[in-house]
Amino acid sequence: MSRIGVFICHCGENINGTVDCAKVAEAASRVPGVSHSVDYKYMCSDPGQSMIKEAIKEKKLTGVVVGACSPRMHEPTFRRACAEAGLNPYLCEMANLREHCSWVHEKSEATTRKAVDLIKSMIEKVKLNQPLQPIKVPVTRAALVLGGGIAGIQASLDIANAGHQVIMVEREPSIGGHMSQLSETFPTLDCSQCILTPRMVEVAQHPNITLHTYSELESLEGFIGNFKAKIRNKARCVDEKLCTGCGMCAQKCPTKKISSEFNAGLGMRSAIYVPFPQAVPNKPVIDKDHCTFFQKGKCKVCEKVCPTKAIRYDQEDRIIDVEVGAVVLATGFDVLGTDFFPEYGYGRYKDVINGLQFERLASASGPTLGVIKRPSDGKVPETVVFVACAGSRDPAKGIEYCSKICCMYTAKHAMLYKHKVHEGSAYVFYMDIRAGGKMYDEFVRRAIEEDDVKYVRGRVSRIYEEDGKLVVKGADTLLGHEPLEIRADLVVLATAGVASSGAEELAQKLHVSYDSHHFFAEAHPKLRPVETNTAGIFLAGACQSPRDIPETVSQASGAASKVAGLFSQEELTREPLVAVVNRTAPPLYSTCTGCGLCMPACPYQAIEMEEIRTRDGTVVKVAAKVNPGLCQGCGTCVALCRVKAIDLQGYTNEQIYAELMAL
Amino acid sequence: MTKIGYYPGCSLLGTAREYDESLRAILPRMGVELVDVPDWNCCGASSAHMLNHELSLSLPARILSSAENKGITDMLVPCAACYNRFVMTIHELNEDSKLRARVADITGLDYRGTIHPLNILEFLEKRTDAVKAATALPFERNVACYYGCLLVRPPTVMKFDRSEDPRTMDDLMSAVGANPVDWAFKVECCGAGLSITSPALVGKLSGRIIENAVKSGAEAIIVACPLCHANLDMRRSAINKAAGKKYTVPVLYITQAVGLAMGLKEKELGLHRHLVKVRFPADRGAAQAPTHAQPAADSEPAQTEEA
Amino acid sequence: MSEFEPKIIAFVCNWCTYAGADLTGTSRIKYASNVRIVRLPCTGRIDFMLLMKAFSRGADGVIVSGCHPNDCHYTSGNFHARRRWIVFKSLLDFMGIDVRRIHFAWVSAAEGAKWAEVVNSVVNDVRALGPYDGYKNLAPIAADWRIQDAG
Amino acid sequence: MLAKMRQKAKDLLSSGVVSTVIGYGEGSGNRVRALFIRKPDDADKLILDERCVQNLAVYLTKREVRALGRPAVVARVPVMRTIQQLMFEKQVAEGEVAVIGISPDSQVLDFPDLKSMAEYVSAIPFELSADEKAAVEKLEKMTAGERWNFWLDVLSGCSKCYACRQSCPLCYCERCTVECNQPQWVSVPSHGLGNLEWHIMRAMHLAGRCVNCGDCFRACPLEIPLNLLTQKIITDIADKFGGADEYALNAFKPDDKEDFIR
Repeated sequence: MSRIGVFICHCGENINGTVDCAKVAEAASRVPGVSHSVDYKYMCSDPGQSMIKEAIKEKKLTGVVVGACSPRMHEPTFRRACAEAGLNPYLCEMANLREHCSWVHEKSEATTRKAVDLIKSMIEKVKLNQPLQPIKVPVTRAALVLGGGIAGIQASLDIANAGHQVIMVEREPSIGGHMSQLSETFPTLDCSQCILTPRMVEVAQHPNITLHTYSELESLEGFIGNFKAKIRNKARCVDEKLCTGCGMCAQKCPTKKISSEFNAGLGMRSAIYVPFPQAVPNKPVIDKDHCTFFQKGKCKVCEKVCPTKAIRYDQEDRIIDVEVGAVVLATGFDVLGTDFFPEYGYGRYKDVINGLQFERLASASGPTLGVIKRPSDGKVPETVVFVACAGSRDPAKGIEYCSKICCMYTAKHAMLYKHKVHEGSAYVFYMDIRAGGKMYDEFVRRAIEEDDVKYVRGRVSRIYEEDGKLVVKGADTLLGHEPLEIRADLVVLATAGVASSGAEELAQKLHVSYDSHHFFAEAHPKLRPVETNTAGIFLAGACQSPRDIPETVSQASGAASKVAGLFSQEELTREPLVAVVNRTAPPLYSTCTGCGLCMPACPYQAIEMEEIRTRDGTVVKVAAKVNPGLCQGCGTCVALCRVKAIDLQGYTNEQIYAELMAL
Repeated sequence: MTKIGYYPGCSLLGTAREYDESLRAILPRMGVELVDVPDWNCCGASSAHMLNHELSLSLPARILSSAENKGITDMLVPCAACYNRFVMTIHELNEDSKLRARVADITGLDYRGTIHPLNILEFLEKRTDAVKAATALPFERNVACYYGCLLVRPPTVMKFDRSEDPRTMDDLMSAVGANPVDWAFKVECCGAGLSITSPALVGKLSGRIIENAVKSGAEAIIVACPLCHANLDMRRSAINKAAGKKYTVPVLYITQAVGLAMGLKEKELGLHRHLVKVRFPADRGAAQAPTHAQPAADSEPAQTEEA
Repeated sequence: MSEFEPKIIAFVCNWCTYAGADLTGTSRIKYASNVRIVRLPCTGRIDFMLLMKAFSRGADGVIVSGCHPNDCHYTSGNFHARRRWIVFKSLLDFMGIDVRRIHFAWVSAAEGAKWAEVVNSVVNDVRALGPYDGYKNLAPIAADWRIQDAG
Repeated sequence: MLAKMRQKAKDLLSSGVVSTVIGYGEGSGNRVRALFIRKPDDADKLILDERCVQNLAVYLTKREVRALGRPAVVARVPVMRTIQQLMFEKQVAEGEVAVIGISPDSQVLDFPDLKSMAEYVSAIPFELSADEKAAVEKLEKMTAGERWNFWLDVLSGCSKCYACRQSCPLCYCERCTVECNQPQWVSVPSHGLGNLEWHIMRAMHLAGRCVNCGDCFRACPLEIPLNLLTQKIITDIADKFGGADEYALNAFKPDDKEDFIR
């Protein structure tokens, strides 16, 4: 028989003003199974809590119902009090007599009757409550950071500086990401590489950071605090320990006409190469698809010229196993190529380039050493047209979102061009100028007012080549939709920022959700912006949606602090309000039929199938199993299960049913 | 002989007779026979869809249903305007079951959704091999393939080719030996919608298309739409007036160009009906010696050029 | 009792509607006292049979409410719930059950006033419909004999 | 056609590919009953005509049948659909069952594996017949009160014998929720409430899964048209969610349309 204690709080006059608390306590005392029922002015006060603790001890209570304010307010308070008195905290429930009763109804018999109903209902629920133990999950204090751009670099440094191990994985031969490709950065126009490269070096030298470049994540298993990752180290064909980074191999490599990824296709590189001079690590890789030796079986020039004999043609990919407690996703973004736009020539006009290519043209380390020369003939363009929102905010192109960075970098590009070519003219076609940010709008105004960049509000309908010029057809919507044609020498498309290639596959490997554009989805758009729905996996930077450097860096630090918070304890304690699949006596073993229909419904991929075996190892049944490390307790699976084989601790079918039947 | 449904529409019996003639001339060489949609009516292009939405759907729906009742599954629709109406109608009827019921009520016929209208390019593309095989005199000319708007827009409904830079006609012309030029006005507006209300503007818009085609080195413009043809051919005098130049580049239906490549006579293909004489430059240099007979060059044009 | 007072049972999610109803309280917005709230973690947890049991327990009306689409604390529980409700409501209607007595709503944690309005309108509507005798008369004896009123 | 089916059964048994062939045989009083053929010679007892409509897939999940070894099952389209659904629900795995397929025009179909059977049956549109549609629509056109009385009337005779459940190949749960008494989801007596709760629960549990084989209706001794409920759900799911999901109730679209949530 239950021995339930009922404690009705007056909350001063807040409850007692409209509800007859004494009457409620009296009515509760007559419910079978209630062995103690009192009312008191302030239950949450120290004396109030002491009353509960003493009653638990004296009356050997098996459950407690506190009729007071909202459980969202004081449930932790009263559960703690119960725990202190030796009663399992999950045997304590609250009935919401204030927010849901006294505050919203007039003083009347009906209001008191409602309070009695709420209390009775909770009494019936508590009778069926089970003592629950918090779930303890051990935490491996090492983080896996995927992506070595500025987001990954910042997150890694912050986590490493907090004293935790970091394993950084970058798929390119060098870390640095897109930021290393940029010329100058808005709104200060300081050189991107000058501020980035010291951080890259810091990553390489940090005792807590293990760097895996030219590597990719093969698989990830496990759950928060307990992930097991496999990392594929792609074969560089170079012994990194022996290589000194002297560069002789790249210099002598006979295959030199390979389009350079770092220069966004505007420059050339050799088959054995370091992407850029400040690369970290400064160790070359052999591009097997273009290497003469790998393609034709002959050459080996690099091997001959290498002073330390570091070339290893027979090197193979290596798979490395690591155990980590958290993962930071910082895989960045891509920008669309000009070939995405049929109306802008489908990429066949050499002098229609995208923003990233312009960065390389404007960069002192770029293929033109910072002189703005157009790709087709190397002439300095006299007229340059910049097209903002190329693809972005265009449902017809399948990209409804704003790429966010283009307004600012387009202003920067136009400004850089005008600084370098004083007599040139620069036009910007735009839809709206979005320059929210510290010193951002001032920056755009400067481009317009001081550098005489001509801003035209309208979209470009077509670009075509005629008589050696690029004819840009558009309209000026501020001048009565007047059609406008500009004969330009160079056109720069601020093409949309899109999810990094392979983002979808990666998300599926990690079981994190992603949106229709393959950007990773945050757990909550406002309140949990750096977490994913999979506990222990965090987000930083443009892999979530296009964003600029300051925003990326602050989010990376946010993700890092989440990781550091997680790593501050040896064990993770989680509320045991999770779903469980029942286990019954043979021959049923579980009422679960193993149909697996619950699995896709789980927002957290917490349900897996488990083989139930007898002692000698024979498989007798396959049934669902909920991973308590991943389950967040929503109960969607419970409502879906036809046989009611899954139940939710704290909100079991029996409890809810009893609660309902007492109303 | 494969049989295929045929909806000529009004243009192919009137101003675009040569389109119909040339189509009928080339079909036997590809082993195709046409089955006319019985008792067909106006597709509603040009006016109905501006005036009455239900009427604009009921007209094509009646044609589609009658064709279905005749057992037609593939229906060739050479006129791009008619084709556009059919595809739009099918799209709308599929989207809205209530509308479909209302239209069925109006036409008295059930549209079942078993019919599939084909535009001329889709139709020929499926038979590229037959076209190639029937090619006797490769059409070795620089051609500008002009698609116009009706075949590709709105792209979400038409779902035909790449809406901004279609390729089907270029590939077909390559198949018969032509050299399609890379030009910028493939889907630009010819002004057809303003033919009556603002003819001067049409002259300007169509003129730019001709100008760019000529600048890109085209010796002929190939079209797949009677409205495109009317504006680029019939309005040539207005175009030339607006441009202050005399453009002589001929405008051919794709069926005519294919017919020439098959070695058909210009009368069979209705070339004599054009206002702009179908005449190609005689010399193209030794390296590109013409192997192609120039059918129109030595024939008397049916009408004299106005300009 | 002169006028019929309907009994309304509400199934709400913890994160949006329960919190929204808390806000109604802290805002001291008054509404009819006929409603009894059953708190669940998520609308995804609401078993369709719970609704049937509410009627068998003598409810004259039922409210089901949770987070607006895209606002679910668990990201997709409400989407799953919505699908289930679409099928379930249509089935009940097909069986002639008075679906005017079942009210589905999205009430966010910020919509304290909306919660009061939802409750009041349901109470008014159901009061006008009268007691759900059709359902109550299905069973010759009280469906539930396990839990007796102690009062 | 019949000969080919018998031969196929014979071959499957004599080659040892299967140990049982589940098919149709003559029962008493011009009725057809399920026949379990264990010996090749008995294959000639198999029959196939328009009376052979029982969904034999119901046996595939039964413990007793599983104990007989690998079965082959004579399967018309609904039965194949059932097997496909059972595969989706992990109750039947590739290799566990052989299918002697019968096409809509009564041709014997050869399937090398269940995957090819699933491909075959997926290509046949899943929709209600015109009569079935008309029956659902007829009820839809009534007022809510008329519908209530209709169901009250047809369900009044139901004694909850559960023949509908036993005949349903997708009601394979080893412990049905109706037998759960903690909590008592469905009222035990077969009065109006108990019957209503049972039929609502049965229909909802089959929502998105039912293959519309009609066996529940055929099994009902009172001829209650309870398959109307599942048929209604089939049309709803097709209309409202497009019918593209493998299981409509564990999937969703963020823009699923409804008009009743305020």
